[in-house]
Amino acid sequence: MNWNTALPLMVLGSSLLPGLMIFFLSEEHVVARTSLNLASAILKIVLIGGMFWGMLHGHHYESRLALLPGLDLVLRAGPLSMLFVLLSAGLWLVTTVYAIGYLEESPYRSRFFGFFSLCVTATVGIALAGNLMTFLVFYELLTLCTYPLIVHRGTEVARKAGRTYLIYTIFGGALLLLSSVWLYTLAGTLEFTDRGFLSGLDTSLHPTLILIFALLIAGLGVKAALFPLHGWLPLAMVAPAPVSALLHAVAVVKAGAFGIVRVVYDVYGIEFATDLGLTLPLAILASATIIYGSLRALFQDELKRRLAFSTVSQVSYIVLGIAVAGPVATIGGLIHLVHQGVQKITLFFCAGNLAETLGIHKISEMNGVAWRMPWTMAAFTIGAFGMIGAPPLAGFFSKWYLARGALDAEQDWVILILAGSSILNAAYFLPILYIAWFKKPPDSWPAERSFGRNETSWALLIPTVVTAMMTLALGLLASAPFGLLEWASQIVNRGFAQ
Amino acid sequence: MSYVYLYALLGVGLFVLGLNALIVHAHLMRKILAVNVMSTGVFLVLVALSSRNEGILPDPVPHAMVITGIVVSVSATALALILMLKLNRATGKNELPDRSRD
Amino acid sequence: MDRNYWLLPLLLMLFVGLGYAVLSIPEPVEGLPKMLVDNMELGGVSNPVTAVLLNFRGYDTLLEMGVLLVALLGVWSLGGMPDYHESSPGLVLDIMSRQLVPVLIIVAGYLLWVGADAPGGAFQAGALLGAAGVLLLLCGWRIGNKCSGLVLRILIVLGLGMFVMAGTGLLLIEGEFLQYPPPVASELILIIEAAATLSIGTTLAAMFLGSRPGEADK
Amino acid sequence: MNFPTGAGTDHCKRMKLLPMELILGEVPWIVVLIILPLTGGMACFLFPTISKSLGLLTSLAVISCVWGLGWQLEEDGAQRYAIGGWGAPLGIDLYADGLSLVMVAVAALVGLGISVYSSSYFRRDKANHFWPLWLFLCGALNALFLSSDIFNLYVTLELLGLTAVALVALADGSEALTSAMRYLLINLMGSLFYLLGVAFLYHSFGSLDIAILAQRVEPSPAVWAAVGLISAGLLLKTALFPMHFWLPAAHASAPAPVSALLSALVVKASFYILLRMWLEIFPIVGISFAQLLGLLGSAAVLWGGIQALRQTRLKLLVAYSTVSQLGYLFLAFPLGMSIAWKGALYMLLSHAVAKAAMFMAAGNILAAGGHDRIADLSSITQRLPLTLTAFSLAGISIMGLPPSGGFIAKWLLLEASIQSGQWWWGAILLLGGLLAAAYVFRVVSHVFTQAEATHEAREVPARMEWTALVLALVVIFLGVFASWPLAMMEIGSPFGGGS
Repeated sequence: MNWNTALPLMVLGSSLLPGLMIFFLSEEHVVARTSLNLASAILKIVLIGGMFWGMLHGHHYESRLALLPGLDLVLRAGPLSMLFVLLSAGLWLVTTVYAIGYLEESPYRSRFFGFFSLCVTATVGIALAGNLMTFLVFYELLTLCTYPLIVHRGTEVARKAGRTYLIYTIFGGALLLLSSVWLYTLAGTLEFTDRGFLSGLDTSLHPTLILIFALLIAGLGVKAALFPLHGWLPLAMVAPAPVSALLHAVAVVKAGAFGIVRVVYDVYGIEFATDLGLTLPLAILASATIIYGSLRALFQDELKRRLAFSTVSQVSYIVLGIAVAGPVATIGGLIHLVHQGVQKITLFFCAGNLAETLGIHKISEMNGVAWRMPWTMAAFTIGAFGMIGAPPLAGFFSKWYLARGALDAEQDWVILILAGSSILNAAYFLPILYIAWFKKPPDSWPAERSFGRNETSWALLIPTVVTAMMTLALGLLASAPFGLLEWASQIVNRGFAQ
Repeated sequence: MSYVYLYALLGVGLFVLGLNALIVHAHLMRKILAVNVMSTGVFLVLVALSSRNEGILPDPVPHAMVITGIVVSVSATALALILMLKLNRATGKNELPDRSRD
Repeated sequence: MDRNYWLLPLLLMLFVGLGYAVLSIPEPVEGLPKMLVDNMELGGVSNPVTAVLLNFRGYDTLLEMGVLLVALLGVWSLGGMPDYHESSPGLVLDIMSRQLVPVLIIVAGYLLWVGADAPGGAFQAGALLGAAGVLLLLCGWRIGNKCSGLVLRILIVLGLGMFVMAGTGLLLIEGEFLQYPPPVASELILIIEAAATLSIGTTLAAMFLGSRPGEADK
Repeated sequence: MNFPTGAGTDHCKRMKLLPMELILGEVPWIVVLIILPLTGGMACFLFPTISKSLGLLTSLAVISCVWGLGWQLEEDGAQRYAIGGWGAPLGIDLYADGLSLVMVAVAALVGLGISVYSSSYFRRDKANHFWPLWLFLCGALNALFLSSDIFNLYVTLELLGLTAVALVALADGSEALTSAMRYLLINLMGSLFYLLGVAFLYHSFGSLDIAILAQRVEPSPAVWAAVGLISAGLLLKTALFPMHFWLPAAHASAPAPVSALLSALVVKASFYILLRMWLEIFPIVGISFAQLLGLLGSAAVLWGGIQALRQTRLKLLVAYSTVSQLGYLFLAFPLGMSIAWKGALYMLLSHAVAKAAMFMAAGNILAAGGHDRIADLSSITQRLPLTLTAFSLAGISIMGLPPSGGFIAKWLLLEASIQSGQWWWGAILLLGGLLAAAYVFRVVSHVFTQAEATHEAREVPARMEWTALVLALVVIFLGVFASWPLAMMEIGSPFGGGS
C-alpha cells in the first residue's frame, strides 16, 4: 500500500469520512460541522493537486479491490478523470461555502451536509472509476445520495420531484446494469482503455454491440438529461439553490455526460464507434436536445426553470463534441465540460442570491435589480455572456472548437445547430440582463432581507464572484501552458490513432 | 408379496384421503385429524414396503423411521390441539378465518 | 363447496400416480438389511429396531427427543389452559386408576427392559407412563408445587440431556460422537432408554395438562 | 484424550501445527455446532433466570464454532463426519462443504444479531419461553444445514417447524394465533409430502444418504413421484408462489425478532434442502421442471413486489418483499450454471441479513409509535434516525443497488442469464429491482417530511436500534468485500466445476 495505490482512495475518503461524521453531529454544532466541511473540501483539493503533480512526473495512481472473479473495483487517475475530478473538487469547495451561507438557521443541516459530502464522493468515484462496473457502482451511489438533497425541503412538491427523479434514474441505472453485464459477458473485461476494448470482437456481434450502445446511452442520458429523458431536471428545481448548482454544474448531469464520454472513448473507442455508425445518431440526438432545451428555456418566467432548461441544452454540447468524432470537436466538448460547469454554477448562485436576499424567483420581478445587487448581477452577466459564447469568455472557446471540429469532420450541419442555439441563448439571456440593468427598480422587493452595507451575506457573495472570475480566467488563460486546451488535446490524442 | 403392495396402496389412499380432508374441512379438529391420517398413511407405506421379500427379516430401518415419525406427529398434534384451544378461547371459533388478503 | 370440482379429480390423479409409483418400486436392493445383520453383534442389542433407533441411527432419536421437548415448550409458551375436570372423578374411575397406574408402571418397566431383544423399547414404555400420568390427571391428581419447578423440568429434559451427555462423553473418550464401545453398548443404551422413557412419560402427561404446573388458570 | 480428525486429514501434517491450530483442526466443530445450541436450549429451559445471558453466550460460541469449521474446510476441503462411527448407509453422516458453510455462517451471524436484539425486546415472562425455543431453532438450523441423510433432514425440518410455530405464537392476540395455526398445518403438510418422498427413495435404492443416493439413483416412476412429493413439500415450506399465501400473515404477526428469523433463516432452510437435492440427486429430472421453477420464481418476484406496494402496514410490506425476494432464488434453477447458483446463494445470504435488519427496524418503529401504518410513519421516523438508516441501507440491498450484497447477487444472476441466452430471467431481475425500489422508497420517503411528532413516542432501547443498523451495514460490506464469501462457496465445489 504505497502512495500510488493509496492516493485515489484518500481522495475518495477525504469527503466520505467527513460526510459520515457529519451525520452524527447534532444541529447546533455549527462550528464543528462548518470547519469539518471546509477542511475536507480543501484537503481534497490538496490531495488532488498532489496527484496531479505526481502524474506530471510520471507516477501511475491506481487502487484495486477484487470484487467478483475477473472484476475489480478500480480507481485510476488519468487525464480525463483528472479533468472531472478537479472540476468537481474545485466547485465543491465554493458550493460548500455557498451552502453554509445559504442554509443558515434552516433545519436538518447535518443531514444535508452529510449527503452533500457523500454526493461529491460519488462524483469523484465516477471520475476516477477505472472500469465500467466501478463507474456503475458510483453512478448508482450518486442517485441514492442526491435523492435526499432533492427532497430536503420535505414539501409535497419536493417529494414529488424526488419521486420523479428516482423513477428516471433508477430506470436508467437498470439499463446501465443490464448493458454492463452484457458487455462483460461478450468481452470478458470492462476496463476502460484508450480507444476501447470492443473493436476486437467478432463482426457477427456488431448488431448486439449497437443495441448495447443504445442501452448505455439511454442509461446515461437520463442523468445527462438528453431529450427526451430530461423530464426530471426542471422539477428538481425545488431543491435548495446549492443543490441545484451541484446537480446542474457538477454532479448529476456531468456524471451522465462524462459517462457518455467514457463509453464512446474508453469502452467502444471513437473510431470503432464511428465504424459502427453510432456517432451520427448521437450527434443528432444531442443537437435535438440543444435546440429543444433552448426553445423551452425561452418561455420560462421562473428564473431557475429557465436556467434548468438552459442546462438541458448546454450539457448536450459536450455530447455533441464527442459525437462529431473529430479531434478538435472533442476538445471543444471536453473543455465545455468544465466551462459549462463554472458558468452554470455562477448563474445558479446568482439565482440563489436573488431568492435569499430579495425573495425574487421570477424574471418578471427582476426589474432594475442590478442596482440593488450590482456584484451578483455582474457575475450573472459574465455567466450569461459565457453561455452565449461571447469572446473572450470561456463559453466562446467551447463553441469555437466545436465549430472548427465540425468543419474538420465535414459535418457542416453542426454549424447551423451551434449558430441557432447561440441565437436562442442570447434570446433567453439578454432580456434578463436588460430587465435587470435598464428597467426601473420597484419601490419594494418581494421579501427583502438586509445585510447592512453589503448587498448580501459574504458567504453567498464570495463564491458567486469567485466562479465568475473563473469564467473570465478560463477564457483568458485558455491556451496558457498547462491550460485547459493543452490538457484536453492531450486527452484527445490518446483517443485517436495518430 | 402382492399383499404387501396392497398395504402400501392403502397407505397412499390414506395419505390422499387425509389431504382431501385437510383441504376441504374448515373445522380445525378435522384438519388436525386429517394430518394424522396423512401421517398414518405415510407410515403404512414405509412399513409395508419394508417387508417386500418374504423369508429374510423385514428391513428394520423403516420401522425405526416410523417410530420416530410417530413421536414427531404426537408432539405436533399436541401443539396443534393446544393452539386450537387457545384460538377457540381468543376468537370463539374453531376455524381459521378465510384468508382475506391475496 | 365449489372447490371440490377441481380438487377431487386432482386428488384422484395424485392417488393413481402415487399408486403406480408404489407398484413400480423394484425388489429391494440387498443393501442395508444385510449390512445390519453383519453389524448386529456390534449393535449392543439383539432387537434390530432398537439397534437402529438407539445405535446406528441414534442421532435421529436424539433430535426427536428434541422435537418432543420443543413441542412441550410450545405448549407451555401458550400460557395457562383452564383446568378441566375440576369435578372429582366418579368412584369407578378413582378405583380403576388406583389399580391401573401401578400395573402400567410395571408394564412400562418391562417393555423398556424387553426392548433390547424383542419388540418394545423406550417409546412404548414412555407412552405407557404417559398414559398413567394422564389417568392420574383425569382423577384430579396434581403435581405438588415443590416438584413442579426444577425437578419437573429436569425430568423433562432428562431424555435429551442424557443423550447429549452420552454423545459428548463418548466423543471425548471414544473419539466419535455417540460411538458406543461394543462391550458396554447395551448398558449405555439401556441407561439412555431409561432416561428417555421417563422424559417421554412426563412430557406426554405435561402436554395433557396443557400448561406449566403452577402457571395454570393465570 | 484423543480428538477425532475431520475426514481426509493426516496426522503427520497436524503434528507440525501450533497447539492453537491443532485444537482448531482436531475439534469436530461440525458436531459441536449442533449440540452446542441444543445444550444451551436445555440450560435456558432449566434455569430461566439466567436464560438471557445463556442465550447471548451460546450465540457468540456458535459464531466461533462456525469460524473453526470454516478453518477446517479451508484446510482440508469438504468434510464428512460419521456419527457413531458407523458411516452411511448404516449410520448417519454429517457433511459440510462451501454451501453448508455459508448457510451455517449466515445462520450464526443473523442469529447473533437476533439474540442481541431479543435480549432487550422481550419482557421477562416472554423471554423465559423465547430463549430455549430460539436456541433449539438454532440447533435445528445447524443440524439441517450439516446433515447428509434425507430422513434425518425430515427430523430437523420438524424440529425447525415446531419451534418456529411456537415462536410465532409468542405474540399476543388472535391474529398471531391464527397465523401460527395455519403455519403449523402448512408445516406438517409439507413435511409429510417430504416424508412420503423419502419413503419412495429409500425403498427404491435402499439408502438414505444423499451421496449414496446420488450414485444409485436412476429414472423410474417412483423417483419421479419422490421428486414431485419432496419438491412440493419443500416449496410449500419455502412459500414459493403460489404457495406463499401463509407467509405474510405469519411473518407479519410474529414478534419482531421472530419475524426476522423466520424471513431470514427459516424459509431458507427448506430452500437449502431443495437446492441440495437438486444438485445431488435430481439432475436426472431434466430441464422442464427447472423451467417451471423459474416461472414460479418470476411470478413470485412480480406478485410479491406488487403486493408489497399495495400494503398499508409496514410489517406486511416487508413480509411480501420476502415473498418477492424468495422468487429470485428460483431463477437460478433454469439457468443451472455455477455462477447462477452462486448468485442465488449470494442473494440468499444478503437477503437474510438485509431482511433481518428490516424486520428489526420495523419492530423498532412499531415499538416507538405503537403502530406500523405506512401512511402515518412520518411522525415516528423523525425520532428514529438510526432505525431508518438501517431500513434504508437494507433497502439498498433489497433493491439490488450497489454497494450491497444484493447488487453482487443480481450481477451474477444477470451474467448467468445472458451467458445462457435466457435473457428473460434477467428481465425479471431488473423488473423486480424496480418494484423493490418502488416499495422501499414508499417507506423511506417518509423520513424527509417535516411533520413534527404528533404524539409522544415510547423509548426504543438503543441496543435494538444499533443491532438493526449493524446488520444493515453488514449487507453493505457484503457488496464491497464479495470475493471472500464467493471463495467460501467454492469449497468442495458444491456447484460443480466452472459455469
